[in-house]
Amino acid sequence: MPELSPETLLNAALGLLIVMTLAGAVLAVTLRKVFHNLLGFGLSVIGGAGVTLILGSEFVALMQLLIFLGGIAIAMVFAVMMSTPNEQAEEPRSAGAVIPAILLGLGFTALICWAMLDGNFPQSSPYVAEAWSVKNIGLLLLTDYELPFEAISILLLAAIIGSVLIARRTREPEPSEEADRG
Amino acid sequence: MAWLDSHLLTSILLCPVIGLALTALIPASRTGAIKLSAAIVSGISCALSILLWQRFDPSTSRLQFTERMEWLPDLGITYIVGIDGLSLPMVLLTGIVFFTGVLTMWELENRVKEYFAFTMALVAGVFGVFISQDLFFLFLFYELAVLPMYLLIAIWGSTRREYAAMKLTLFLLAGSALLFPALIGLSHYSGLNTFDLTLLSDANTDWGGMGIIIFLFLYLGFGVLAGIFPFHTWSPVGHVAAPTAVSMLHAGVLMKLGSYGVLRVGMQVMPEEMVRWAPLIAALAVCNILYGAFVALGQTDLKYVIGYSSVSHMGVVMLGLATMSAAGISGAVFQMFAHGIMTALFFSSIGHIYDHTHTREISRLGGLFTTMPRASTVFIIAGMAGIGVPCLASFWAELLVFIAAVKKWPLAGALAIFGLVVSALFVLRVVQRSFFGPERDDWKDMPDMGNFMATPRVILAAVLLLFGFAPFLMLDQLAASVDALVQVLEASP
Amino acid sequence: MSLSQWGLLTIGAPLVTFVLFLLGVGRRPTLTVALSLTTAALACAGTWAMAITLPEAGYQATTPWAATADFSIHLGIRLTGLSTAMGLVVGTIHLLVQLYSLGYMATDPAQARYFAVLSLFASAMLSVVYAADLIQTFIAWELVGLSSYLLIGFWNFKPSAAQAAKKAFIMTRFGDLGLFLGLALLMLNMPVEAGGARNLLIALILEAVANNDLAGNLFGYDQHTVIGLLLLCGIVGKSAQFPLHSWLPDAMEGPTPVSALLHSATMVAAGVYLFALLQPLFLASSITSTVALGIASFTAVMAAGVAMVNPDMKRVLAWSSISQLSFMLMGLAAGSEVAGFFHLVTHAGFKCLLFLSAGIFIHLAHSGDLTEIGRKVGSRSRAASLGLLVGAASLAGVPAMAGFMSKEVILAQLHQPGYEGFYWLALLGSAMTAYYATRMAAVILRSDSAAVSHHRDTEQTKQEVDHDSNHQGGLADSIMAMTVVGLALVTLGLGWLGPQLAGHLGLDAELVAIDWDSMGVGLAVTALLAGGGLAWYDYGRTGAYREGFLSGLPAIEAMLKDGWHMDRCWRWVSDKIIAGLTLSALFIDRRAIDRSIDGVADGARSGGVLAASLQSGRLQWYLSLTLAVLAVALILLEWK
Amino acid sequence: MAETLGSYLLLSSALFAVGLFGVLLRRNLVAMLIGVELMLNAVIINLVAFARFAGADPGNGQVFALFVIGVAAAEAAVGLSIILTVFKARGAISVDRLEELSG
Repeated sequence: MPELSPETLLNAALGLLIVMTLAGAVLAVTLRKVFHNLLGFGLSVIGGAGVTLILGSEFVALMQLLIFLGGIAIAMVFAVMMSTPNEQAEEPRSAGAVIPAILLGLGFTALICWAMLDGNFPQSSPYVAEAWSVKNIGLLLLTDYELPFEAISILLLAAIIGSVLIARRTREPEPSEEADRG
Repeated sequence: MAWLDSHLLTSILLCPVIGLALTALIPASRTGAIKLSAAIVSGISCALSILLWQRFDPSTSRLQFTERMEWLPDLGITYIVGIDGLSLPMVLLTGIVFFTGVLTMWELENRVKEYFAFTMALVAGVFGVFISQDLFFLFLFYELAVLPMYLLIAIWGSTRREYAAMKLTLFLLAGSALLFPALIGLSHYSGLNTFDLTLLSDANTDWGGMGIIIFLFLYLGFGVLAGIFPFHTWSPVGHVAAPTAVSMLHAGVLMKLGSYGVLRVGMQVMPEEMVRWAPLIAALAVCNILYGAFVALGQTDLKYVIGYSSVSHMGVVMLGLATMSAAGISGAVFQMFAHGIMTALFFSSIGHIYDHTHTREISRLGGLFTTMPRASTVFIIAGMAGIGVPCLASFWAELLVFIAAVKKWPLAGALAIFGLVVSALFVLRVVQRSFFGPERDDWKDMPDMGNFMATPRVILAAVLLLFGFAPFLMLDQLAASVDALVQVLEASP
Repeated sequence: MSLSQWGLLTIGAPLVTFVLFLLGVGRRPTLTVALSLTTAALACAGTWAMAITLPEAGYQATTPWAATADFSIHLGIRLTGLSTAMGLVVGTIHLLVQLYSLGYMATDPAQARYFAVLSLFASAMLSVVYAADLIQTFIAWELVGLSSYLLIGFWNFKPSAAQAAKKAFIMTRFGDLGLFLGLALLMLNMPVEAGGARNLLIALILEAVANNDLAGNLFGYDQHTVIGLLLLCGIVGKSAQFPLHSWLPDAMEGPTPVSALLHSATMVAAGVYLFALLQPLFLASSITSTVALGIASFTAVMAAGVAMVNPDMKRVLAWSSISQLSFMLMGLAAGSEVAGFFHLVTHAGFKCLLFLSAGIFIHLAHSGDLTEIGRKVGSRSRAASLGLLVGAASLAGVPAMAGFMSKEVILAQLHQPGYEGFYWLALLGSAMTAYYATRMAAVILRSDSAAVSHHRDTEQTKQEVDHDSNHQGGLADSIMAMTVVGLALVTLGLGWLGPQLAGHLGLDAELVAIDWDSMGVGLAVTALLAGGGLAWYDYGRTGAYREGFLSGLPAIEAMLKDGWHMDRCWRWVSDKIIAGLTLSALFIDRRAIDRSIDGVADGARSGGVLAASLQSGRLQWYLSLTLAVLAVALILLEWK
Repeated sequence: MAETLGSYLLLSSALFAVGLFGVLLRRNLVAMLIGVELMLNAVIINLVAFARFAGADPGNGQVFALFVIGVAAAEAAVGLSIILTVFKARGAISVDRLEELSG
């Protein structure tokens, strides 16, 4: 039995995580029931968070899990639950819809890859633990990035209020609106 | 009275505004009161413009009756009104056409209140353009004058009124779209950051390459309103669709805004560019004259004939301006005035005929001279003015313009004079077919103009005759301003 | 009264009538007529006063009327021998015609309008005559055109009258095009006066011509030639010379007294008068004067030819006027200072006389056809017959009659080396004149009801009923008769006034003296005898066929009756050229300009529709578009 | 699987492609939202990868990743409430029902 160096283990874990992320993503977009999609999404997010963790950013990984899985996915579950079951029925899918989507997705990705791999990036830099600490992030957020930070806060606040307002409008559309649209 | 003396122009401008307010305050059902108030207001503004004419000092080319008020100093916008010899005839013209136009519509019954309200707004705009000495206000009033036309035609019009109103509005707004950048450009590239016309024209700015663009924008923008070839087609269509008094205002006054704009802004502020572009302007003007006359010859609708004759006559105005000589410019301004009165007379006569016969087909009318001698006489007088018969104001105007044109471009002058023959053809053709000939049974019982309805026509005809007999009344008022302008033009390379 | 006051009175008085008519006096016909007659008398008195008191050096009074920095236009009066003599003719004939109209128009409902416009006509013509500034002449010239338009179309309920009026106006307008251009060029080339402005005062023009100030090139030709030819256009139009003559015969649609005035002293005379006025300018260029001579001599023969066959009395007179005007122009263009003008004066007398007689004939016969008149009236109307005889004899050129005396001066002037061709043409014209004058008189006066009326083409006699008022006897008729008799007597004496006229013009009386023994007189008399004799043979003698010798040549006769097809030519111009231009302009307007502009509007609309179709409402579609744009941007960025 | 920048970039590109594919393909609004979230995830991985390998201060990349997470949260909140509203109004959460948004 060959010796399992930490290096190898890490690589293996990374490979696993990558497979998990991509597989989850594929499931999330291809399965026809939204609930299954959500499960796939969850898998993909967990994989992604793992990758982030391996890259060295615990905090971001944590946030990813927390918000995507804890917040967004759960909210989606609620949304799915609140819509009628027949909406979860299989939607029709034709080659006319699939092929352009695949082509566009692959084409665009190819473009991005081309652009990114073309770029001349430094391939490694030393891992400095302090730089990856939460403390450093907190300092940055409150010094260099204070304005974006505040803007994001306001955005979130507005999003919360807005979504509450939008979702609260439960009444049926007025007839006159219907007529206008006709 | 002292206030009036120092604020004569503002008072003239305020007249239609007050009229608008009055009209708005009177209930719509009391049409009599509305008409009366409109008549009084227009009468006052007409009287004030005559007073202005009489107080005007013809010995100087400087602006007179000026009033200033800072408006938006940061943007260089000032409320400046003032007139010189070039705008004086236009103010008088507007006053006269306004007054007679209101009287002509005395028998209107449909939506009286709105009608007079829009008319007042339009006239306020027109007065504003003629007296403003600030480009921004000039443009503002210009827009104010253009927009009510849409409603006036679309609501009270006749043949294809929506189409006509839309076409007119689109054309004029396209013109504005060219004008606005040009005005901003004038203010910006002069380096003065002001819209004050006097400052701009005294500055002798070297416009460099921008001059060409700004001048062309100005020329085309104003030219659309003056009906220059080939941007004239909105005008006859508009005339045909518009109700009588709106046609009078449209052809009589509104089209003059365009040529006045070219004169006031184009020539005065950018003389070098004017010198550069004069051949083009003259060529298009000759096109206007001949082409308009020939198209008029082929029309079957009375109003179309007159509509295209306006196109032809505006060509005379533009030709006069393009000669850049004292005779040409005086003639052009004189022609603006004479043509305004003349077409107003034309349309008021046609209005009466159409109101009673409900047709304007030349071939369907006939023998009207026997049935309606007064209406026909009015038309014939206007027609004679249109073909440049002496003793009517437009004769002098055309005489001066043509002599000046022959001097500058003999061929253009000859072609323009030939246009007079074609004018004679189409006017006399209409007179022969519609007014002469045996009396038709259809029109036997049609009433002629009553004494009251004849009044506005008599006023207009009298003005034509007055200036026809005594051209010096007009030319003396113009002389100083025209000479100053010509000196500026001659000094330009 | 001073001369300028007289001038103002003469020109202004008839104008006052017209203005008062417009201002409402027209509702009271009697008042208008009275006013009109009074002002006519005043104007006539004024012309006499000015002619008599004219100082040796002439007289001029002007006032600036319209002035700009480069040109100034004056109004005023300029009295010379020429203008006062012409004014005399105009004023007198106008008064006579007014008197005559008192009878002729007695029952017309629009009497007031008639007299008012007639006054305007006279005022305008007097203004042409006395004008001090050429622009003033032009103004008055146009007014003459306007008032003849109104008078020819006086009975505008008749389509033919309306048509004829229009034709007269347009054709003379056509000539005025040249006149106007000529005036403009003349104005531009005049020496600059003090103050930097140019003007067109006639005295200054003549001075400039005399000083040779106008010499110079214009478009590669001598200035005199260019300007002269252009001015000649106006004269050709106004004086109804070829090719702008065909309005004059149609102008017979107006009331007969109008024709009398229009043919003798006003309108057509204005052209000849202008030529006389500016004679030095025209003579300064040999091209211009030769062209004028050529046109005039051709017209003289051509118009006389038509007069030989036309069946309508007024039309015969009209064609004869054209021909006679040509004689005047020939005299002037040949360089004589007095000949043409003398003929203008005598012609005014006898042509007016002929028309006034014709008016009586037509009134009585209710027809304008010569044969009809002969059958119905004949020599029963004494006054008219006298007028016709005197007038025709004068026209034909019977020695000692007015027409002979003045025509002889013209012929004598032409009878010079260099003018041979024109001379023989003029002689031919005289013979033809004698023919038609004799024919007219013979057909009317020598008719016996027994005479077989051959198959006369009655369609030619459009002018059947000139006047719808019923014939009424009494006062009206006697006024007309008295006018005619008076004018006949005047005409008889007119021919002997040549020396006085020459004296008044400040010229040697020798110029109008006739050398009775010369070959010229002999030739003229021969022409008279040939033409007159032939006509007498055809129409006059007892047992004549009453059919012109030209009926043996039907092709030529038809062509002459149709006025050399000139009307057809002009109709072709109007139907093909003018209408073609009109149609093409209309086509351009509707198809090219309007359609392209509507096309822009439509384009904007369909552009809107196209842009709207991008907004499909499908989120995926939006996303794809966004991606596509992003992709393009990326490629572009990477490409560098 | 060498731990290099390129492999991470390829991962994030693939993830992005899948998400994009989902958004383009699905008609169900919730599924489309899932696709968007996947794409955002791809971006986060990308940012952190760059922070790890190419940044002078890895804090910057993380901060941006955090911002993306914040925006994603906001987007999800608003998106979901819109979906709910659409469902209430139309009785379905398929984008086919929204075609009247067309111009």
